[in-house]
Amino acid sequence: MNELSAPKANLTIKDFTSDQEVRWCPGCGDYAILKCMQRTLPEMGVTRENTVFVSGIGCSSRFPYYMNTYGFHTIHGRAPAVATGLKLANPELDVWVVTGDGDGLSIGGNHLMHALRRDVDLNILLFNNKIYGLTKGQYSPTSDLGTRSPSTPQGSVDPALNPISFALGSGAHFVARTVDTAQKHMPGVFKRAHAFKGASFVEILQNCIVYNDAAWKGITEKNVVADKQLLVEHGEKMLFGAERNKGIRFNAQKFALEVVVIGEGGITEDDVLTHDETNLQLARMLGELGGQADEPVVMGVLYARQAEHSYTDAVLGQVAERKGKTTLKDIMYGGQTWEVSETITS
Amino acid sequence: MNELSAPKANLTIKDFTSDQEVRWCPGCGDYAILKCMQRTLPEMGVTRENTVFVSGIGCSSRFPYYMNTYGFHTIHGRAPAVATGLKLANPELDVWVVTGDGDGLSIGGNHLMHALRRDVDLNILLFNNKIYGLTKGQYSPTSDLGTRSPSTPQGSVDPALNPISFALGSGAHFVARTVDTAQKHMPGVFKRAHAFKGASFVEILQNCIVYNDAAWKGITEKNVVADKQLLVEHGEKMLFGAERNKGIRFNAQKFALEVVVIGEGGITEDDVLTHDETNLQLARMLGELGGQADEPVVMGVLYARQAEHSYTDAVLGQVAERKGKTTLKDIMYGGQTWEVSETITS
Amino acid sequence: MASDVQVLESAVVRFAGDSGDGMQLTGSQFTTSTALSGSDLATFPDFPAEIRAPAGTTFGVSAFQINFGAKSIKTVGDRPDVLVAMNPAALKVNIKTLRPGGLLVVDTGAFSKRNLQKAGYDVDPLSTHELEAYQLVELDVSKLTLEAVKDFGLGNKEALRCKNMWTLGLMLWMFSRKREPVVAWLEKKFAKLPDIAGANVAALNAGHAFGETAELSVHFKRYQIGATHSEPGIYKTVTGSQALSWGITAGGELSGLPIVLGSYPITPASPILHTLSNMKELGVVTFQAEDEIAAICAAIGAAYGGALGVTSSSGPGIALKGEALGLAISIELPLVVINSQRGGPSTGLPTKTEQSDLYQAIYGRNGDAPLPVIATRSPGDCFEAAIEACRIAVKYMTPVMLLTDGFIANAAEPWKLPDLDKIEPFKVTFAEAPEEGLEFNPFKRDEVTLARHWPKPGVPGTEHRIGGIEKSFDSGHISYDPENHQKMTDTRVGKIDGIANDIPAQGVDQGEDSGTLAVVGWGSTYGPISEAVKAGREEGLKVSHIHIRYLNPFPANLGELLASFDKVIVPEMNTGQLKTVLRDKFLIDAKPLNKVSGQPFKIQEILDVIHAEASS
Amino acid sequence: MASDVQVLESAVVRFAGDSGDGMQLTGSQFTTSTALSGSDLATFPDFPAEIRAPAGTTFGVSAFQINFGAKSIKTVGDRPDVLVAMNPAALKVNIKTLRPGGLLVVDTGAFSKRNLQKAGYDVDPLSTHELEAYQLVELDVSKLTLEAVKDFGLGNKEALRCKNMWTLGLMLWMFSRKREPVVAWLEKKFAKLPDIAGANVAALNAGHAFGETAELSVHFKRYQIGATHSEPGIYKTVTGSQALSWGITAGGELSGLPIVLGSYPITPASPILHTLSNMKELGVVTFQAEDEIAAICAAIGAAYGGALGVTSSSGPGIALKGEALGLAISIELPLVVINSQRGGPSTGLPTKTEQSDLYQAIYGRNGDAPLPVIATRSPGDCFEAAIEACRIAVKYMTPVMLLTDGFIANAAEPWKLPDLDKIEPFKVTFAEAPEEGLEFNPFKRDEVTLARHWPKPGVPGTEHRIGGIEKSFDSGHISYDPENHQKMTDTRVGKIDGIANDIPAQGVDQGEDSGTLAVVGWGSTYGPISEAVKAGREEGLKVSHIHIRYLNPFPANLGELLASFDKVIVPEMNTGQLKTVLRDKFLIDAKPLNKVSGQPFKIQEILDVIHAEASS
Ligand SMILES: Cc1ncc(C[n+]2csc(CCOP(=O)(O)OP(=O)(O)O)c2C)c(N)n1
Ligand SMILES: Cc1ncc(C[n+]2csc(CCOP(=O)(O)OP(=O)(O)O)c2C)c(N)n1
Ligand code: SF4
Ligand code: SF4
Ligand SMILES: [Mg+2]
Ligand SMILES: [Mg+2]
Repeated sequence: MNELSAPKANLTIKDFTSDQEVRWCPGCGDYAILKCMQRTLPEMGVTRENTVFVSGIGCSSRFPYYMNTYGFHTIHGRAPAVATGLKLANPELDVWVVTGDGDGLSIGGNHLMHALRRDVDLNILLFNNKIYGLTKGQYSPTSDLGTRSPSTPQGSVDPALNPISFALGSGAHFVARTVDTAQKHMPGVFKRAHAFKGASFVEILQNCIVYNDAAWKGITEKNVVADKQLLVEHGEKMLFGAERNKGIRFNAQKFALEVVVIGEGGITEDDVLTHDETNLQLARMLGELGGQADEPVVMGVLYARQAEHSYTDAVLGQVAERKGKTTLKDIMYGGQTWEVSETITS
Repeated sequence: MNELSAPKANLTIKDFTSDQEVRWCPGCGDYAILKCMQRTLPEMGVTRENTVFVSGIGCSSRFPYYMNTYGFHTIHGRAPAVATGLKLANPELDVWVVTGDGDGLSIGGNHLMHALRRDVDLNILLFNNKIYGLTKGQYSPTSDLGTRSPSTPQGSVDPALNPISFALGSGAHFVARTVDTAQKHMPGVFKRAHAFKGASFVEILQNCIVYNDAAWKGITEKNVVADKQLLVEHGEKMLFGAERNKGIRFNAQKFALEVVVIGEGGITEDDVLTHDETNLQLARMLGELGGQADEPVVMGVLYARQAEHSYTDAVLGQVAERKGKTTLKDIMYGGQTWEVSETITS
Repeated sequence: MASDVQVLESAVVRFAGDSGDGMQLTGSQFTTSTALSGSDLATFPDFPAEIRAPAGTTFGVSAFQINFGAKSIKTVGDRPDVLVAMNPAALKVNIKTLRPGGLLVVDTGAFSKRNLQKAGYDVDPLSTHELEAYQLVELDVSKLTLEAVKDFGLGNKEALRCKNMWTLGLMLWMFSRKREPVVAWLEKKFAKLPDIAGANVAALNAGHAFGETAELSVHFKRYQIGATHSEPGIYKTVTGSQALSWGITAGGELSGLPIVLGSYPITPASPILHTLSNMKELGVVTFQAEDEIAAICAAIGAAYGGALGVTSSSGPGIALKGEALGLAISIELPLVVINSQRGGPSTGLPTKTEQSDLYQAIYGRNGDAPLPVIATRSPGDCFEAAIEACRIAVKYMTPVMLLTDGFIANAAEPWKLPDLDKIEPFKVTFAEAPEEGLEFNPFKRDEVTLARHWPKPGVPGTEHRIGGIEKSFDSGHISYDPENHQKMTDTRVGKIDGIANDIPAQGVDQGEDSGTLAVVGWGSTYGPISEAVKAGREEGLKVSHIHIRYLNPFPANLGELLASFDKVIVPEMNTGQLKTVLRDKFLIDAKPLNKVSGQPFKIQEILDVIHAEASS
Repeated sequence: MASDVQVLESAVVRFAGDSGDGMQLTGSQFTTSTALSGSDLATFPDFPAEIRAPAGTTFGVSAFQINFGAKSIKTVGDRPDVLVAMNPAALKVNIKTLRPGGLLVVDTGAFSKRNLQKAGYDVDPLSTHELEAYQLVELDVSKLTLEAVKDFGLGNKEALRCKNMWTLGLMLWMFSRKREPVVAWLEKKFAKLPDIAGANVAALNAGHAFGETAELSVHFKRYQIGATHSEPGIYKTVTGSQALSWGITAGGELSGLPIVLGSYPITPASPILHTLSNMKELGVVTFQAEDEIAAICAAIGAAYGGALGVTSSSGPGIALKGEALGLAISIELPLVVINSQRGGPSTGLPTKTEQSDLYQAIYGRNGDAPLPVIATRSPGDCFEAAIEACRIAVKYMTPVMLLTDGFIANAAEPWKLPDLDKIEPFKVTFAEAPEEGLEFNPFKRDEVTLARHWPKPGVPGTEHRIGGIEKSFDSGHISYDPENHQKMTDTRVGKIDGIANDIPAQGVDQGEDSGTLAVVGWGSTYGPISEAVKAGREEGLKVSHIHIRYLNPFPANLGELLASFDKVIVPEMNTGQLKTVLRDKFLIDAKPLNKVSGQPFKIQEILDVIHAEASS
């Protein structure tokens, strides 16, 4: 596996930048994610030739064109399936899947679900701008209730899907979240996703400046970041706020997480939960925080449970176990055969 | 809506039984579910003409043929989408969707997800026999890891999906579970699903006697039922076991549910959780019980959160709000037009 | 110096600029003003594929072409007479199309070194001989605009946004069009931003005044293009997507059925979803599904429930609908499937036009699965074609494929609004319960049309179960019987074939109904073929134009009609798909003329072949 | 009384019983024994659609037909000479097929009142005149079996399960076949259940002994059917699914590529998935995907990664793959797409055979999206056809559609095993890094084949980005350029058309290569057409048989060949699909002969038309 090979110290951001002119709208959040990826890959010590970006269709799915690695811009929603086949053909490759909220959760929801369930060793990045960018602004499955768009002029009426809840409900083994504005946070998440053997799912909150500007404003504007984003680390107390005096506690009465302020109502740091990224139930609750005014949106690795074998390992392990034990000739010429030695007549 | 109309006291099981010969294998669990449905519908006071069964493809999906109501045996995996359209055309109908673990969770996972997310007013029954019956026994997304089948002769290597977790991760508003052998329990679940306005999802554990016999043996055999099935009721303590001395408790240390025995280690009934079907976090944990040897599989309504409007109500509400406010003629003849009164030459 | 006004029969103007320059708005406002003055016209918006490509690059160029005249206009014109280029990239991409000797207006203010570089110019083309073939007019539109709007206190960026109105003003002056409709539109659009409105109007007026007063080269003439001979009536400029959506809504009213559209966004079909989503006043229900499969399945479900199910998409999305379409054919439910075609295969060229989905429409399903196929030929024609699709769908209980394309969808033409009250309704009645004691057969058929009746859930007595497995001809129950399958297959084929008798006989659009050469087309090639045949006939060539709307089944007389020509050529924006069907059905030596470049045919391209074939 | 042995040239036997009666096993064991004795043969397993329909009902009837002879056997025979009916339902469903005068063996033990009722008999047909036309032999097989196995201590139900072996024993006796292979097979199968093995062998022997000793009607003769003229070699009975799976595996070895199959279960394609899932010894990777779209996409992903991607399905599943197939065509990656056809449209008749997916194969995608189409004609032929599909896929960097059908998939025939070492390999080499400083172009093409080269991730220097958007001919980058799209479209078409020069010239299967009448077929109609033409020629009629394996492109000489016949008829199990392609391509008046009943053609049906056409 690549993460084990010695880092190619000589590769830089330039090596991972293709010669194609980037064609997103000026100001699109995709630029920041792209740059971050181009910058972080050299730090992971990977090679260009062993890295493949597979995507569906959408603005986000144009990503592979800009990476100077192998890249495959497939069809709408099917990238996880294509990537699964690619891994079965060559498990040595580092395969990244880039998808959008429309590509990955609308038309492609089923493939995403099954790639996660199977735990195929892929790094899946879902750019969530809560809108269909490429087709000019229709609402998506993650759009807020009431979103006015060309196809919902009176406002959308279907509840938004939470990508994290969906991923965990699908059996994902690795789930993380970051945001396009978090240039410092994102690299760490990419590295964790890459290092994880199995399907790593990363939701990246991303701003579509043209069709859904400000979708994430409420948590990304400078003055609210500290109060609106909770960066979790395994084994650490879940504290946030400009003064790091707010924390997450489990309220057994309500059977739900809640925000507490240290020092208020007798709350001490001991009441605050420590993040355990191996706990599925906790991960789900964390993934859903942010709905109430006082709740932060949780960033970082929410859940990571390394399985013994990833799907591709297991499939290819079964093949390896048997491979070469017989020949096609033996199969074909085995069993009940008979020989005609000369032409006979009855 | 039908549940509000006066019960048609004169309808009986016979009225809901079609004249088609039932063509499942003798001993198939589908028979029990069918009978239960035919028996329970009259108790709901519904009419034959306002009831529609929509299904995909699979043994389970043959269900509609045997119901003397409207029935539509569509194509593999697409029943939720067809049913959604049907409800948009006529929201007055009682629409039941019958699907299987292959139909609903393999090829049809995306449609199921979105029907649940949208909260379309459908009653969705997923017959989970953990196998593809109709196509002769290949493993399915709910098959246990290691399942040997014609397509996995060395045993399957992908983890099984939990339909309840998937449904809740998809944003389902109503989730319940029952089993083909529970003739007494099933009617109540059907009634609750029917009464719920929105998408009600019911997993029915079902035995495929031919290709996966005994898939549920561990929880359905007479002598284990009491210990292996926990029937939950909203507002009631979650107790089970032949002596009803076992219960479910939340272990805050492990951040997980666990089984306790009343009287052992100082446990009293007070330690046992009371079921709250409106709590999403609890529902998820309950849905996943059964993995450990001492854990029961939870039956009943795990989760029910009635939304203000179901999806179809909301969509059709928007239409109703505007309907008739203009005519096609006004639209077409409005805006910038000009008149040519006689033929003119330049 | 005031220019003299020259009368022209028609002119082609192309506006080109950066995506951010508002060229589509300029074009459509020019169109409105032109339409209101009574000229006939055709337009071609030529978008870039990217939402907003980086400013100044060639792939960010957006163009809008309009052909207008005092005569019947059927194409957007082979080559523009006037090209307005708002920056170097727009010049680079579009200059090839300008007719030699044509007028080229450039905004020198945008010809900065940076912009030249971005467009891939090493040297400024304005400083070389490379534009010699054209009448070049260099204007610093940027500067002129800034001056014109300086009183409104806008920032530089906002002020420059008015450049397009300045250009529009100049063009309105040049072609003697009225400014009033544009002013009215601006005032409405920016009602809440009076400064912006004022600045735009000021820029518009300044451009116009510039034409009136400025000292321009002698080439810079003023033109007058008169109104066309039109039938009396109320006219409106419509795009194909609009007219098609209205046609579907009319189909709902004429059949007495609610419309339920299931759709998933895709270029260039999305505008139909958008338009219909805004027609709730007429009871239209739209459903943005999770994908194209769900979209058609929801439409099928709606049809099962007694509504008129409609689904719209483009090639790749239609490919996904193939399996479900087979279901609709098998269970015989009405459905209108709209394919707004684009360049293929696969993702292909989403914003370019093509008519390469005819094979898919006629043949693209498993099993013997025939369905009617109808094609629109121009924006206005979409209305009638859509109504026909609805009529045939409900009368024959069948899905109907309605083909249009990206060109028709986005293009606009002046259209005489139909008298809605004069369109024959085709009210639907649903199946009735059988007499007491008799079994209800959902597959009872009309003896003439062979259509089955349409049971509707909610009605007591017509309860039934159907699905995609073969059904007994006699009862509708599942049947694996060999003879029954043969009979049902034959019936399904016979039902569709029979529609040939229920559609207008094939006419000849221009020319005699027999002779040397027939040029046969379908869909949006109508315009260029029509003009090419007209030109050929004016030259005295014996050539006729036959345009086929009904592609499956063909009108009953088509075979005979085609057989009476010595030669048949079939221009298509594909590799020869209608040609295949014609040759199969009629065994005539139909010759393909194919163009697969994502661009409409030029009249000349067809005329060249007419020359070759009609004279050889 | 010992029967006299009569020598026959061929015979058709049909075993019919309840699904639970083990008729498929009986049939396949009879087949093995017959094959081992050197007769040629063809079989037709005729399953019910239900997994296990309620015992005794007509829709639960399972049958197995075998035609075997001392001559070349190409069909399963129009009408059985012998029918074994294990219960009333089996009698009811199958009696129509028995040739008048044929031998009818019934198990009277199963003719209980209940069973008669379930089969829909009001009166016992054995007690009426309705079976007069046949030689009826009534045996209480149930009772005889119980007696035969009574020493093994089985329960009644288990004991009765041996009925089929009793019947098989009788039939083996009747046709002078050996019991040894069956005994060997039983002993292996029930190695761990010696009682069951013993009982089955005892039943088999008892049935055989009954033939030898019993007092039967004079009609009850013993027959001898000799071995056929066969080329020397090692023979084996194979089903189409087996041979096809081996062919794919061979394709992998010949190309030097690992096989990655992406598939989703569907009747009748599933056996290919099952067989290949059991070939991990040869490095075959199989992936049961979540649906057909994921299946083909995974195969495409594998091809992108440098493996030989394969996907298998049946009509409805192939419909779902259409969009992704367009991607494979657009990015020009090799792929083998197997369609095991079944009755359509929609779900149709999953267990019945049809060849109605040819339109879908050739035309069923959006855009101009050509691909090669190859069809198998018989079980054994699948091997070679699959290898050809692999060869063309990798050589031309294209998806190839390989058509087979439910009949071929399940039928068995004796097949001369090929010498694997003699098959020409077609080793693949991947693209190499360009020279230092040059840009890598993933779309660099071979000048002759027009195939692009195949870059493989993992190789330094061939990194590249591609997708379904149109690509520049020169660089492989995204290109919206009109001329480039035309060029790429022409190249894609030209590449596929060029394959015509790389496949064998079309031969004539029987008869002259010009003349009055050619009967042209493809796929599994091979057998009945062959026999019908043979019969016609034996009658002296001037008729030739042309069988087309390569359906797109056609062999280069096909047009000329067909043109040299006065008449061409095309028997197809669809409504005339090959006919369309032939008429389009060659403008010949190919006449369809269609059968769409889910059943193979009978020889007589084709012969009738030959009579009519060859003599008129
Ligand atoms: C089969 C198919 N259906 C529809 C489309 C049109 N389409 C392209 S991208 C897209 C949605 C993109 O949304 P998302 O994945 O959120 O990407 P974004 O542009 O927002 O990054 C749609 C509907 C398509 N290309 N193919
Ligand atoms: C498009 C398509 N793909 C595949 C099939 C074949 N198929 C029919 S049912 C089925 C799986 C059924 O499994 P499940 O939904 O679990 O139903 P069960 O038979 O177990 O009740 C499959 C793969 C089909 N009919 N259509
Ligand atoms: S449309 Fe939105 S998501 Fe797409 S490139 Fe523009 S800003 Fe980015
Ligand atoms: S195969 Fe299984 S699920 Fe299907 S009818 Fe038989 S027992 Fe039931
Ligand atoms: Mg998006
Ligand atoms: Mg199942």
